[in-house]
Amino acid sequence: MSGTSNELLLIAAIARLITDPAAHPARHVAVGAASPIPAAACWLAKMQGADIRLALLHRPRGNPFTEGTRELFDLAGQGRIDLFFLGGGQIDGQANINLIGTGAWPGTAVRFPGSFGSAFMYLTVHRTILFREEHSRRVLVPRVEHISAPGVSPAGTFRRGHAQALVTGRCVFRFDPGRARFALASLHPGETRETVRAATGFDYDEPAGIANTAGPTEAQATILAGPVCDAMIETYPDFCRRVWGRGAKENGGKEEAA
Amino acid sequence: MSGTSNELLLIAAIARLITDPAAHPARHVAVGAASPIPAAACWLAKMQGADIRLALLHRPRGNPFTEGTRELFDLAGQGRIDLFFLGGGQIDGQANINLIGTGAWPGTAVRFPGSFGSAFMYLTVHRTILFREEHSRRVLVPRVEHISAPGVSPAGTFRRGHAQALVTGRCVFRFDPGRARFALASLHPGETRETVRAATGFDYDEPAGIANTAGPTEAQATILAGPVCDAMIETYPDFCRRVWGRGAKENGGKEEAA
Amino acid sequence: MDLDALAALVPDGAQLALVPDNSLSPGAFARALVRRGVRDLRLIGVPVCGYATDLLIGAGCVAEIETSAVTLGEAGMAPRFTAALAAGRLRVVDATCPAMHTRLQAAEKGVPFMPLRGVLGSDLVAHRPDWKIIDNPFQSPGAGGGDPILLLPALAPELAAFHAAMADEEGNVWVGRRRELATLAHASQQSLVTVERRVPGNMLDDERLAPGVISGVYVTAIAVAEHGAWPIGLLDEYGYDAAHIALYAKLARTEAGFAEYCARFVNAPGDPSVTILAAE
Amino acid sequence: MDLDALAALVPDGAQLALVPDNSLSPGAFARALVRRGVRDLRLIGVPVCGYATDLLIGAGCVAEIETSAVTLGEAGMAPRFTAALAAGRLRVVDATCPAMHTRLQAAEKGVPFMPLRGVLGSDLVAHRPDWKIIDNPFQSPGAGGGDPILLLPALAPELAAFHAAMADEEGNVWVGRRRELATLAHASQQSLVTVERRVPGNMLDDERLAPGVISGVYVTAIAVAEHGAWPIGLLDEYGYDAAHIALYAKLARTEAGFAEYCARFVNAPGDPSVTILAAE
Repeated sequence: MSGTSNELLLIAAIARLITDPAAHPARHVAVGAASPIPAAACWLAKMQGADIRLALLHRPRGNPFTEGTRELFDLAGQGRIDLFFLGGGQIDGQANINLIGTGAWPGTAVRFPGSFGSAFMYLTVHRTILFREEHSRRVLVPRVEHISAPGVSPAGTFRRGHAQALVTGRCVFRFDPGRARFALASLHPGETRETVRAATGFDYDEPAGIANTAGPTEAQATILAGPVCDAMIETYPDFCRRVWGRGAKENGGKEEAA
Repeated sequence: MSGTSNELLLIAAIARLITDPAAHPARHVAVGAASPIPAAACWLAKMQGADIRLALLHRPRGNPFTEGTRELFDLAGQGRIDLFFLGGGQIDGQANINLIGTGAWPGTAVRFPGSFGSAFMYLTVHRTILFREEHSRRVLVPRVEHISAPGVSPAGTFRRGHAQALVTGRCVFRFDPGRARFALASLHPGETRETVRAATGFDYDEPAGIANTAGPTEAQATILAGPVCDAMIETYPDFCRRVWGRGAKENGGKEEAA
Repeated sequence: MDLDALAALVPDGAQLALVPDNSLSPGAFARALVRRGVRDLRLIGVPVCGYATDLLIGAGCVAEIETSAVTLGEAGMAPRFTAALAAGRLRVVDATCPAMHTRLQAAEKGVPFMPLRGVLGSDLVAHRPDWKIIDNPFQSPGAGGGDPILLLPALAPELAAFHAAMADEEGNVWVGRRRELATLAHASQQSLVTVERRVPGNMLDDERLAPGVISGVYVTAIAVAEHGAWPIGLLDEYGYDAAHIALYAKLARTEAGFAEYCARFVNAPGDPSVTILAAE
Repeated sequence: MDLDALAALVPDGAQLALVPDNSLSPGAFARALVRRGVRDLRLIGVPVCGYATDLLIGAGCVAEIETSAVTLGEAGMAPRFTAALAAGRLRVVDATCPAMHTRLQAAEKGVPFMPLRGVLGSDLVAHRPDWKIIDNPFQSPGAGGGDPILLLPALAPELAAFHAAMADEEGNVWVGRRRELATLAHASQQSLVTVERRVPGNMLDDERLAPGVISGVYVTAIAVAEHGAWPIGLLDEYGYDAAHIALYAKLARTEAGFAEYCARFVNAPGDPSVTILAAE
């Protein structure tokens, strides 16, 4: 399992954030495209008994919507999506995210894919977990070059929720929207306060007691390799093959070899 | 055919208005609930070769919409409905229609059914044929007591079309939106300029040459009694029974006799 | 949950959205509400309403109604609605059909308002202090006039009720082409649904059924009510019972006739639609 | 009408709306457009876009694009989009997904604008002079702040293109659960649709099919294109070809690789999807 332990760790860490009893209840959770780790965390929480309705946007079959992503955004607009996940080409210390790019607008130096629904979801869902595996000064910057979606909003501007936390390949940060500031919450195995500080471009709080991020329990690992992988294999075949060694493509080898 | 000739006359008169080459082309025509005479006129025009797409709102099967009347109103909002039909508990000389009632709002003396979509359709479709079989000073009034939908609109207010004509049990009036005034266009059999004037509460123009309203040709009568009745019998069984003596209800007699 | 338990979920004074007689109106549910003796309902006609509404008004269940019309179709005016209005027993807020749709779409989208073309010049506007008119902020420069446009406030009904063909194990319901009911369910805070039958599995997993499904996300409670639309029709399963509506329209002309109607068709034990249709 | 005739309906400079790789994106149609050599397209991603868009950009067919993202999903960034932007050959207007949906819904409804919550505070707003912010006219009195809200202008694309499962004799097309395509077709001035197959009759007469139908009212022209979504999937008929998209992403990293891709998969006589899929 050594080669895949980091992904399983991240899944376990996110699953704990999802079911955090102190947070807004996550009864209806949506997961965007190309997000296998958050999706696995949601499945894990659900299969461990959390009362979660999962909307997996990229699932080719059994897609819960009949009006595409418009239905997701309408649900979010109504306040019926409790939790969403966002990433960012850049993320800064105020939890602003940049999915546009660097250099002059619209990203003439390095172009990111685009803002997707982030500018809307970040303000309309009840909470957001930020997830970006790469933890470097390139990604975690003092100030994003362009704001796709703002981490906080001025008083008087409609907003339901904020970032709950930022999960990276090195640690978990919690976000305090009142102070618009992150605090280190737990360190992944092999990381220290110093390695995280060195790799982070923005300033953040560092409380006295910092736990180590716990990986999946044995029970969780069993659920992940079994029913969670079963649930995800159609949507994320590459990921399932990489993490659990399952889901080889039937008709893919030929083209990839070409 | 004597007992039904008035209905056939009205159908023929409306069909001629629908295909009037001087009017905005009627490529997409919608007919509301409880409007068998306009519906029959549309079917007649279509079955005589006019290139008309018919949206019959009350048709229980083969309803053209999958989003109910919202889809109709959206089409009209876009300008994709060329012709619609409206009636009115009261209609006045400026082509205002009242579907609310008489007496204090909302119709405490005599209540009409309500405005339906008239307030919207009258302004968004390209033309409207007003149809009210009862031609009396009770219905055709100098000024409607309440305006469900206005006959004309001030400059600067978005409006695509107006009444093309008003068809009653006694005559056909044409409407001139520039002058906000009706003109007598044709008299039904048995009517004179004087009988119409006496039965009409509003003032209108009376040009020199007034034709008689022509009934259906023999070819039209054949189409009406055959394929038009076939097309309408499911939606308007009572009407088809009354006009063409067809369409007796299978399971209705028992309850009606009760 | 049975029909009466579903009806018990509607508290006195609730705001309840109902649909027209061609759009899966829940006849059996309306009769169950009459039997339950609910009071002071605030009905919403989306965008108009008919038999179920007139029945509830006649039975004294309704305090007010917002709608674009109340009609029994070919059978004419809705007699108990008309009588209650004339007697001053019913507050009526008039609207126009696309305004009702628009208000629900605004709620569906989670925005406080939506614009609508037309309507200006109708006396409806003067009687709707909750509607606003602004100058179109997007009019072309140099277009001259202010280009006034109507803004309508979002409406998220406390409850919606309709009859669907099927419910599955996941709480999804199938309404087929009547997808305007999806907008209603999306916009409403709770949806109470009667269904003709239950089916196994998850209809959203079936590509043929999925497009006609309203997701269980939006469905609060479901009761099986066989022939539950009657006397309204259900898609291609059974037709609109025009003769029964005509009979209702005739009886409901008078208080006494309405009482007779209720005795025969509403207050019999269970809902009489099942036995009536079975006998035919 | 065959696929190339359908592609010929797209004039140089046309505004063309395309859909994401999970929403019946018309792969064969995009390849036919490349073969036709269309130029200066103004693409609209509804709300994002992928393979078809990157292919058209790589082939030099596109002058500008308005979208919320361009992505190849698990295969990563869209390489030809990124290269064209970096080279200054492509004007990019950034949006956010629900804004694209909202602009189409406004066009569908025939209103000049619609409001949308959220978005304020994003730099998108500063780069969109066509978007406006007003104070919510419906805010509660005494709510204090102005409650600013975004207004988006209606967008009625000149053309939309997508791949449907079936077309019938009336020109109706069946898209199943992908009803967001109905909004797209409703909003667009013309819709060009490829279909897997033709079926007899009128699907709107079939209660099981009707809910997944887009009425022929909104459909300008139809061409049969077997496997016409490929390498994108079509509902439960065939899956998304992740291996081919990965191959595309790899080849399209360079101009030369993209040329090789086109030689092998786009410019072969007819559309190669048919023979490729048949061979597997």
